[in-house]
Amino acid sequence: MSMAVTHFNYIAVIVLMMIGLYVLFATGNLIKRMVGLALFQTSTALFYISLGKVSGGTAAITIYADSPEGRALAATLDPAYVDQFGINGVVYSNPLPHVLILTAIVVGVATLSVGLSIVVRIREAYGTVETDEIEAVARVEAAQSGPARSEAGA
Amino acid sequence: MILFEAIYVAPPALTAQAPILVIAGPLIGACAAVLSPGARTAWMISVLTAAFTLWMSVAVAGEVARAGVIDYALGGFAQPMGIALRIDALGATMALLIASVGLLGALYSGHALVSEVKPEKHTLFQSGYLLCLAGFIGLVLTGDAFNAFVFLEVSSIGTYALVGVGEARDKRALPAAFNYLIFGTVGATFYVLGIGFLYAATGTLNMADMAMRLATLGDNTAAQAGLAFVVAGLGIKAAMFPLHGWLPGAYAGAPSLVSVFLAATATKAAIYLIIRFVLDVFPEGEFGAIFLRWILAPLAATAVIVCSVQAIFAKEVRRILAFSSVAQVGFIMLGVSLATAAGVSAGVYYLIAHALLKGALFMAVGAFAVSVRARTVDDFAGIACEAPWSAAAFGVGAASLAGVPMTMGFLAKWTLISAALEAGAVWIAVTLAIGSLLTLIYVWRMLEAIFFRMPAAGAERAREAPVGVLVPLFILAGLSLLFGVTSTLPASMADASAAALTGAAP
Amino acid sequence: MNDIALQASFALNVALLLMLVIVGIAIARSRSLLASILLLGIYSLVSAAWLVVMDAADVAFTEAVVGAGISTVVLLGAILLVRAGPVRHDWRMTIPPALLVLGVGGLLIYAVTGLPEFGDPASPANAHVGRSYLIETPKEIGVPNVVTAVLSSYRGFDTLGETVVVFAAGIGVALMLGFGPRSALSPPPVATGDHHVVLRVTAKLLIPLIMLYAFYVQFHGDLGAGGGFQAGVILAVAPILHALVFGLRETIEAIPVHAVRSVAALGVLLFAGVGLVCILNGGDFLDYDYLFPPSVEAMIPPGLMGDPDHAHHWGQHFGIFFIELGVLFTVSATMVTIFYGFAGRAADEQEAAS
Amino acid sequence: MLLAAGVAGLVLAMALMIWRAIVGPSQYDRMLAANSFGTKIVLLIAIIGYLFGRPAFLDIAIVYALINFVTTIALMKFFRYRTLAHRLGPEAKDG
Amino acid sequence: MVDVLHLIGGVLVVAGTLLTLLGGVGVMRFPDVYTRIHAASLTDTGGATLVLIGLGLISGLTLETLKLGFVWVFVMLTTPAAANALANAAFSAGHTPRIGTFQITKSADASQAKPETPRTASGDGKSGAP
Repeated sequence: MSMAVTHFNYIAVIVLMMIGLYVLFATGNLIKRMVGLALFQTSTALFYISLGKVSGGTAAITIYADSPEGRALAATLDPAYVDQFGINGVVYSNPLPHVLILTAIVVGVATLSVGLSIVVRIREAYGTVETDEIEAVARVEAAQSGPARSEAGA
Repeated sequence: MILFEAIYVAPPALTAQAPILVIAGPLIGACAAVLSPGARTAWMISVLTAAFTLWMSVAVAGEVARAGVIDYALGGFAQPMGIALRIDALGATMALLIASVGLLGALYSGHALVSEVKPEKHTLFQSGYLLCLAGFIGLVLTGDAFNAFVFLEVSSIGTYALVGVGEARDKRALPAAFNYLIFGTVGATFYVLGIGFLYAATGTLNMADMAMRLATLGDNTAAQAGLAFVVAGLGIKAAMFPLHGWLPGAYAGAPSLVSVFLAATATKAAIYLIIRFVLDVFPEGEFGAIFLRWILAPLAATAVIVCSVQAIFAKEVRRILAFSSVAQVGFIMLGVSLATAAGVSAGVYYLIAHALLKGALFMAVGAFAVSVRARTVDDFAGIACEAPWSAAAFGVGAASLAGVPMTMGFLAKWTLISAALEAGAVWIAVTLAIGSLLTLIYVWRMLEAIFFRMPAAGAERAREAPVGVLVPLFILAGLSLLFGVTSTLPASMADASAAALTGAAP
Repeated sequence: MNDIALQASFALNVALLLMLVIVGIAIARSRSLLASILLLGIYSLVSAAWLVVMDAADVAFTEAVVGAGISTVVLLGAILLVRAGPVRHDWRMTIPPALLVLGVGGLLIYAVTGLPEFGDPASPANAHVGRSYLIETPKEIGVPNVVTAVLSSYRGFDTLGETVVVFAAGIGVALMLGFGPRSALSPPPVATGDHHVVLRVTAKLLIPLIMLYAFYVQFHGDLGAGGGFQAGVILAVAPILHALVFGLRETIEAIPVHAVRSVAALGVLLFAGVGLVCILNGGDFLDYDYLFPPSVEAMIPPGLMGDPDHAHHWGQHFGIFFIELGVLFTVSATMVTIFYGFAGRAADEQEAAS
Repeated sequence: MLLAAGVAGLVLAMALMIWRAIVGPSQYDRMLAANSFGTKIVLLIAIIGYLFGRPAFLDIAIVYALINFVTTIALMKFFRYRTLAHRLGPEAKDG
Repeated sequence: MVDVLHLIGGVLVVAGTLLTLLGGVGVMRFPDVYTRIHAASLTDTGGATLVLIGLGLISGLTLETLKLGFVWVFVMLTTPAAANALANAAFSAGHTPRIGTFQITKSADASQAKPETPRTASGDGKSGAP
């Protein structure tokens, strides 16, 4: 099969990452940039999850092969396949990427909230959240204030 | 390293658990700081915790000196199933360095914070500081690639806000903190992505296991790109040229305690992880060699030249120091990129030297700031008359940065250049020499203003900083001098680190 | 699973990923911040459905509570405080990022050519450590949900770090937004004009149900999808809903700011404390097999908790129980802290310059 | 088979909602689309659970049904009062 | 017997999804925000009811049925409340319902040309993020 089919997930995830990065760097609006950052982080999560999928697998919550659920799951998978890759008669997807991504999602929301709180403070200090306007304000103020210590007594 | 065995006595039961206590200690301290009733208590908790952390990291260093490598299985699970701390000489050295600066910073914060941060924020601030300390130490001790990401974030998330708190003094701290957050998070996400590819190629997250499996893997595009992403991501965190855009603003805007701690440890911890991946995890071979010689080394050389020049033209003292940091990261990476035992040892030695002297410089700038609002070089004119002790410490740090003989910086530059010549990399040696000359220029600019000019007429008078600030400042500056005279301790640690990484005899 | 399910799984995978790409592009093109946020919410919903298709039930759970819930509320709070106009696009600004993105994309494609094909059960990622967890968990941990077992036992140290990250975020938001005259303490006015009976009644009905459900997710986490983090966010949703409907001041009166911060710290302390207790009983940090001293373990009748052979599974069960409780405390308290920070901040009344 | 057809129908309906969310034209249309999208995801996850033989996924559907409400209230307050801190409704208690 | 229940359940699920799909078409085609809310909220609750009853028939009497019941309760509580809040917000922001102020033929034309709400309250900048 061609790569576009067998690696479809990875390619789609790459496109998402590129969109996220683009949003992050192509806009001067700080909140939009946080949105881009969130997109980028989420797409990394999707990449990990794609790595851990096993075809014909099921969620890694143990079920018994001789339960109705287990029988139904194993019914049309090739028995040899189940023997080779299953555990006690059931094929599971890989739990490790799930664990890692749980952590990464948490990190993502932590970053988002801290970043937004800084944005709010920037708005309070500068009156804007556009990068170029912030820079303009900073330039104007730097020109006005001059060297701090030498001017202080004058 | 033998030294530690001589000076250190602790109950063996505690020593056995020291690797985890050095991380868990500051974590618990951070919670206690949030629960504490007032600023004073929080500060005391901070100092006690940092002291405990230093004690434990000395224990770890002693144990590593004795046993070579410590493996500490968290949760009692065997590697690679469980997460393990894996501490070799380099990790122990880094932990010791970070814990030392952590304690000095905590001492320093007793007075310095009062003038910079509102008192009601102190409990949270100290808590964030301790989390940051725990994060960096965890980062250098862990043997698990994903766990390193978690600690990278533990150290970062709090730091972003800590940098932003500097807005009370200079509101440019806020955009700087935001930039830091964006770059830092992109860096961390690149790191995770790289780990993802390495995991896809090897099926493991344990660094030792990963190294073993990579060695048998042969050419694999996923693993190669994985390494590239890991190094790029950590390069952002380490402010490697050209990924250093966040650093000058962040260092210039942050409260001085945060500047001191970040300058001395943040980039260094990331460099540690780069060294770990490039030299330890990734197998020696064509790809690694090309990566070092054709990507890392030229970028580092560019950093040395370009950022030194930027430092020369910068106006504010903190920005000069920040650009200088980026240039010095270039020095370290040039040493590492030689990939010889001497080169790596020189790089690690330089890293230690730079951490100590840059910590001292930022602390001295903070000491001036206790009494006076000074930003630019002109503001610092003649400050030596008004605050002679702080200025003296600044002078020592600056001398070490410039590489004046009898300082640690001189030895660091010397070993670095001789390692480059020994490895036959003449262009690296030449770059290092040019970089040193450029360093001399911007250091001289600052020293000239501080020591040889009179304050501007009518300028606000500076006062000498209180003793609580001077003591940690003198310890840091004194270490630069002490190790400039007898460099056995840092040199032996650097050699042991290089030996652990390159497999050569120490 | 039958043939139709397999085909449906693949078709859904493709369809949902395409939806994600479309929504992603729409976010990139959108000029309105609010529209971006709404689309981000939809993005999160779609990705959660996709996660279910990928068998990542726990992750889908987390994405559900985080992406669709907390993130959206926090983003809304932020744009209320920021009051920005429409996002400006300057095409000249877009060329360098586009080049950067293309470079990164190229490197990623290069990397992907070396990956085993999607769903391969024999790929290194799925065959090495990942498979060992599936085999060992029933023997070593004795918990049906392998994700929970890995999360809280094998990689419990990661989870401690994750909890600390959340805690640090709470500290960061509190440092930024929790102080000064604009922070939560001045009383916000009452919304007048209509009674909102429908919302008030619904909220009154839902708040206890939400809390009940949070505890279900918490204590059911080792049997099915769920755990401390998800439960923590759900638990935090209850006060958030209360504040949204009955007023932030009323909520802060009931749950004071300092109490919330302390609970967050206590959660991390509980987690780390479990680790230290294991050390005191002679094990390594977070080795739950040593959670109880041998004298206590000797009293456990064999066969308790359905484990005839391994009395020490008892330690694992309780270790997981306690650390998940710590996670619950920290996460729920931190989420409330973050909400207090954003919702309690008084907005700047003057409009943005543009 | 029937469940698969149900999934297909839902995916189509979701696509229509995405279209509405992208096109707008007003923010209320987007909000409506997001909210209705949430309900459809609840149903999708519920059906997927049965289709793949793991009905335990229903827990996730329940969470969505709960969280969706909170988001919508937050949005509503966003539009009407420009703040999240207001108390909704009778002024009796303290004015 | 079980098969019959499964069949009926499946048919109900399909019927429910068709109803939501129909609602989706309504949301796409209707001229203003109120009619779209109407279309979406009614079909969502109706569709959800059918789907959940169908799934209940398939699962038989287990814990899952109880959970389905919970999902139903929550959907029935939240969707109408959310629709109410949404319409309330739109109305108080000055959106006038289209039917009544415009002739039906005219609005039909307008909706075919471009689904746009009245000038007073449309536009991203004004109503969305001032």
